[in-house]
Amino acid sequence: MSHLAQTGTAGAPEDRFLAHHFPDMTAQSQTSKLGIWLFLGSEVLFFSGLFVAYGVYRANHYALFHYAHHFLDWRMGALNTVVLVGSSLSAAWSVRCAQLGDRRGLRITLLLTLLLAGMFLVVKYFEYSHKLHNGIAWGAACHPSEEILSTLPASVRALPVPKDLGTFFSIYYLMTGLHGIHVLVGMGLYVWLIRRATRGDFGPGYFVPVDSVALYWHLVDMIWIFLFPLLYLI
Amino acid sequence: MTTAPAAAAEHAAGDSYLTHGKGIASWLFSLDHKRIGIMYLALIVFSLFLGGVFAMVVRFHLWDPSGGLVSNDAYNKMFTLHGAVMIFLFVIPGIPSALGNFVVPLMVGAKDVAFPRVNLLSFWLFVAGAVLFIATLVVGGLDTGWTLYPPYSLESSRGLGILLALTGVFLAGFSSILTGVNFIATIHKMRAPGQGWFDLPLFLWALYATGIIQIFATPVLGITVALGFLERVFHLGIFMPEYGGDPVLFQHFFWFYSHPAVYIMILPAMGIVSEVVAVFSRKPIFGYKFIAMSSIAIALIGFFVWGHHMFVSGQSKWANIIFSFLTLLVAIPSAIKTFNWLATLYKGHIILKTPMLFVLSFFAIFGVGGLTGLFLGTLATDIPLHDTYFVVAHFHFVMVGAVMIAFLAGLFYWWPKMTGRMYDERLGTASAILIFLGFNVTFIPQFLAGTMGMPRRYATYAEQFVGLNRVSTVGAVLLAAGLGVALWAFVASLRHGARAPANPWGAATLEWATSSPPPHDNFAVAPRGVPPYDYTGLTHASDEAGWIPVRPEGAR
Amino acid sequence: MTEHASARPAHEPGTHVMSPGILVATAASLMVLTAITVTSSRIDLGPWNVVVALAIACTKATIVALFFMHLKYENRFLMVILIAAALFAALFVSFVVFDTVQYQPEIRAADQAVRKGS
Amino acid sequence: MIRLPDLLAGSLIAAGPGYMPERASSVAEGVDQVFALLFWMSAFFLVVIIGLTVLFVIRYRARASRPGPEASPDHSTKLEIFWTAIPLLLVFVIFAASTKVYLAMTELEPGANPQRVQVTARKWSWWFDHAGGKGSKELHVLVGRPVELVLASTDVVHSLYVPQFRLKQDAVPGRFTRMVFTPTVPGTYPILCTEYCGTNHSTMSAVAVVHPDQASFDAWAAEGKGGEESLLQVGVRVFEEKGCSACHSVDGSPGVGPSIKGIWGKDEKLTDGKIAKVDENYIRESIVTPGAKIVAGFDDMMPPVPLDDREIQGIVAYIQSLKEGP
Repeated sequence: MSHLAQTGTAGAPEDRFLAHHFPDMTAQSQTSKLGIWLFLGSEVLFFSGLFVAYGVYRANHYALFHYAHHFLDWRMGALNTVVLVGSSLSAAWSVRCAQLGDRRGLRITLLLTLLLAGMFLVVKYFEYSHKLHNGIAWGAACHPSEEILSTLPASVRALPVPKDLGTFFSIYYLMTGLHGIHVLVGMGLYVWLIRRATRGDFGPGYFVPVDSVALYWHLVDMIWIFLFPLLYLI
Repeated sequence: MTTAPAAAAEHAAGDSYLTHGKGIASWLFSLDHKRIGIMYLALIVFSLFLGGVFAMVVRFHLWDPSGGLVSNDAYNKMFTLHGAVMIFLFVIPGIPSALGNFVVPLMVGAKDVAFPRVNLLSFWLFVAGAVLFIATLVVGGLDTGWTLYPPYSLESSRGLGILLALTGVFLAGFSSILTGVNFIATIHKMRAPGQGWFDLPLFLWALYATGIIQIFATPVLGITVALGFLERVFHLGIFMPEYGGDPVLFQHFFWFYSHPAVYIMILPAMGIVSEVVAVFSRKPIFGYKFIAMSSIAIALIGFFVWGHHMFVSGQSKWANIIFSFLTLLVAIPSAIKTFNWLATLYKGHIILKTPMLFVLSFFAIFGVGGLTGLFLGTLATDIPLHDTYFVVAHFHFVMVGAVMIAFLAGLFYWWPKMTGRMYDERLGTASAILIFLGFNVTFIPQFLAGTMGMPRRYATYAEQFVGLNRVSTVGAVLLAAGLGVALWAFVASLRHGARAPANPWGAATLEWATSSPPPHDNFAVAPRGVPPYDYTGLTHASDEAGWIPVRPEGAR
Repeated sequence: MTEHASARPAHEPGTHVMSPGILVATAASLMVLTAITVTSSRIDLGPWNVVVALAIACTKATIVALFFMHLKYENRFLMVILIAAALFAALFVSFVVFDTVQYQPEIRAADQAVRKGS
Repeated sequence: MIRLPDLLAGSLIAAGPGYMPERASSVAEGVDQVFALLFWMSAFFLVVIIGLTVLFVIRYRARASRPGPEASPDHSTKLEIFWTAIPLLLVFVIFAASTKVYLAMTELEPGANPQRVQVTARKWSWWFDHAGGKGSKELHVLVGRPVELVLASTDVVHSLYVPQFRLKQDAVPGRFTRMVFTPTVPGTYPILCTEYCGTNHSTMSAVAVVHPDQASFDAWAAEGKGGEESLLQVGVRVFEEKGCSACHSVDGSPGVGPSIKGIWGKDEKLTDGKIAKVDENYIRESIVTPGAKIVAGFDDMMPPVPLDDREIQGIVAYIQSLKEGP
């Protein structure tokens, strides 16, 4: 009869995380999952505004966009895509570890996700500083230096620098910047998760925070999936 | 007459959410949805008062065609703040955040909303947003109109005010998103055992539809004001033509949120009307499923009509035509609701208590507001009427007439539940009648002025409109007096109102199954779902005891 | 609470444990698609370049949603939320771009008028 | 002044929009027909809604003789279909009627040879460059001759509205917008700004003059032609044309900017505490780079105004002519 007693959730160690207004952990985790998905839906629309701006200016200034993308190094973008896919894999794996009660695996995958997220931002930092150093800023402040112009392909170099070049880079900085802020928030959340995982909070009966943060992290990945071709490859 | 200390002593007998926890901190950091709802209510009533003061300045300024009271600039700041405060701090959060927060968990028989901490965060974000709005007043005001159209709003000569206002809108917007997430999760996952989707009170269907808009449209407002902020500071060239931007793009962004926002305002109002009309007709609501589904339909269609604010903005011809058609479609679910409400009255047992009086005046006012919306959704007539007083009158009929009156209906209806006190029915009746009269006297002349060609946001105007404007100002005084009487009714109720029974109106929805005011955990015994509009199981015991079940507890 | 009353597979929704095979395969297919998207951008397909790039991006996003975000094993309503969000976003983008494409010449002309003037 | 009783009588008895402004363009009648359709449709539904509410409240209100509600169904699919289908049908009717009129409002008849007028909006005045080179603060058109307005704005969004034409169009900085119509009744009509544009939004008005015949139009077009303008005339003209007068008064009263009356040769106190003498160079700088020297008590709001030398000299002459004293 002892195995029957174990299946009941009453008295399980995870119950200290059960809020007073839920009848049981299942109800609580189901509700949290719905909540996080509603929030992610809201995030999609939050980013959609920038995609609208992108679409409008691309439609109005196609030649400008084509010209401007030569300033972006697709290899950096591709590298970051690989980094982010790797971190997503590790994030998904951390959920698996939590579900299975593999505490060591959980800590390792959480840490790996955090490190890869950090690496993404390091690459981004190099991209940003290289551009800003060469006068490629946003809006009216965009004045590319001779040095960076000389690195363009010959056919592009022959063209005059378009008047509204900064518009493209406004959109570039906005889209990657907002995405970068989300990465930063994600890193904060992973630091929090690592602390809690070290404390031993998570296990098969309670892994909602690991799962929710991973879902958020996958959404951040998903947005990059669109940013990469639209900014670097077009 | 009971004195206030005696009343407090009476309360101490039974523990309620009001007495559970003492001190200011137990309110400010309460996770209890009921206390958060009450705090929202206090802020929202204050916003209504503030917005009302600005409105009175505007109306008295317009007594004289040459604008007698204040300077043009001061007038422009007044109407801007009137609009911004009323919209962002009163009508949008009014019903969902204040009344919704209080009754949603009660209506599903739950102990709280799904995410109480998020709820508190949402409240404080709202407070922060409101404080920034007030701060714009201190730093010299804002004269951009609540619509914040660039280039005017983002001109480089503009100071701190616009940045504070944009940040305020951003924060208030996030508060609204979080409220929407909470309500949808609560309605989905926290329903009482036996409470199916079609056992939900229609107020919850309305808030569910509202939640869809809050979650999917409000983030676009967030990104819009964020872009505006960055444009002003960094000159990005997104909205400002002098840096290569497109001001019409801002209008697309703005209205993608702000038109659905109109439904954030009106849908909960319609929800209240559905509750009240059934209870005070003593009869199940007519066409429950059609009313419920029309809420969802309004929310969904509402996303694709924003272009009707841009018919003369330089938007392309075909976009105009498509948006005009989609806009007209919203009339259909609104008509469905109206006819179902009327059918609910048919052969009913109509009790003319204050909430019902407000709802009856809602029918007339929403009728006018909705039908004049047709004039503005129709391209050919919108072009001359656009940005005239016709528009001003139309949206005041919807936002003030319909939404504020439904808000008051809801407040009178749930007041006994919230405070445990009855209000004076004579004061309530007087306020309902004064508000209805004052409202119509204020805004009907504005339809005429608009049709005759008086543009909106004018600090001075042509001599021909002086009569209409003066009638309107007299109406505004009447309206303010009506609101004053309503406030008096509430204050008097708090001071010496009779103790409210658990179910003073004989309603069948779950919030009336617990005591008034409810205990901290909402229900002494977790309730089961019941048909929300079946009144056959209730009987009127006495005015003191209210309505009580005729059948034993638990029978369905 | 009410949803899981309906008959569902043996496991409770949300407790599905992803197998290592599926996780690795998901990541690998994302890498492959990234390579394809880079390669395809080097071929000049005219206006079709962006269509191909977006189609691949949508495929990748779907893979992420179904497996990494385990939507394939979840309550269908969660998928409805994501699809609705994507749909609203897509309609928002397409309505505005549709409008802007129509008034493009007026912007060009104004732009040129300003240049001539200055 | 319009009296309220007339208005009420007009709205209730006459053909709906009886209180609408005069119809003076080719599209006005179509617009008014759609308005009347909507008006009567709305009136009908309003009577139904309010009538039924009042009727039901009177008949079914709770009273001693009625112990409770009477039995009646709580739903009826037939009724729901009925009151879904009727509004849907009406939506199609309204949409069809409106779109037909709207298309006429946006396009002239094929083969029309419109009179083109370039409209420039700015804070807070209008400027109309008529075909043939004549610029004016007023819009001049000829009855029966189609008109095409091309609108531009130099600062913020404005909107051109003539109630009697039933037309309105925003003027948007950074793009051109169009408005087409044919005036049908000679007369003078107000032009109003209906997109909020700041301090003097409500006084940003002009007039549209519809000439009864070609001769009258030609006479107007010939006004002021012939002979070289004096510098002072250039100055007075430019001061109006470029919208300077919206902010700078000529009577000494401060507006958004300082008045130009009596400033010539004076020492102006600036926001940075320095003193500047009002001379030719000061005036030139104030026009070309307005932000360089700001007179104390005013904001840095003025946009640079590109003027040629003769025009600047004209402004100088104008300011000199407004020197105080005899």
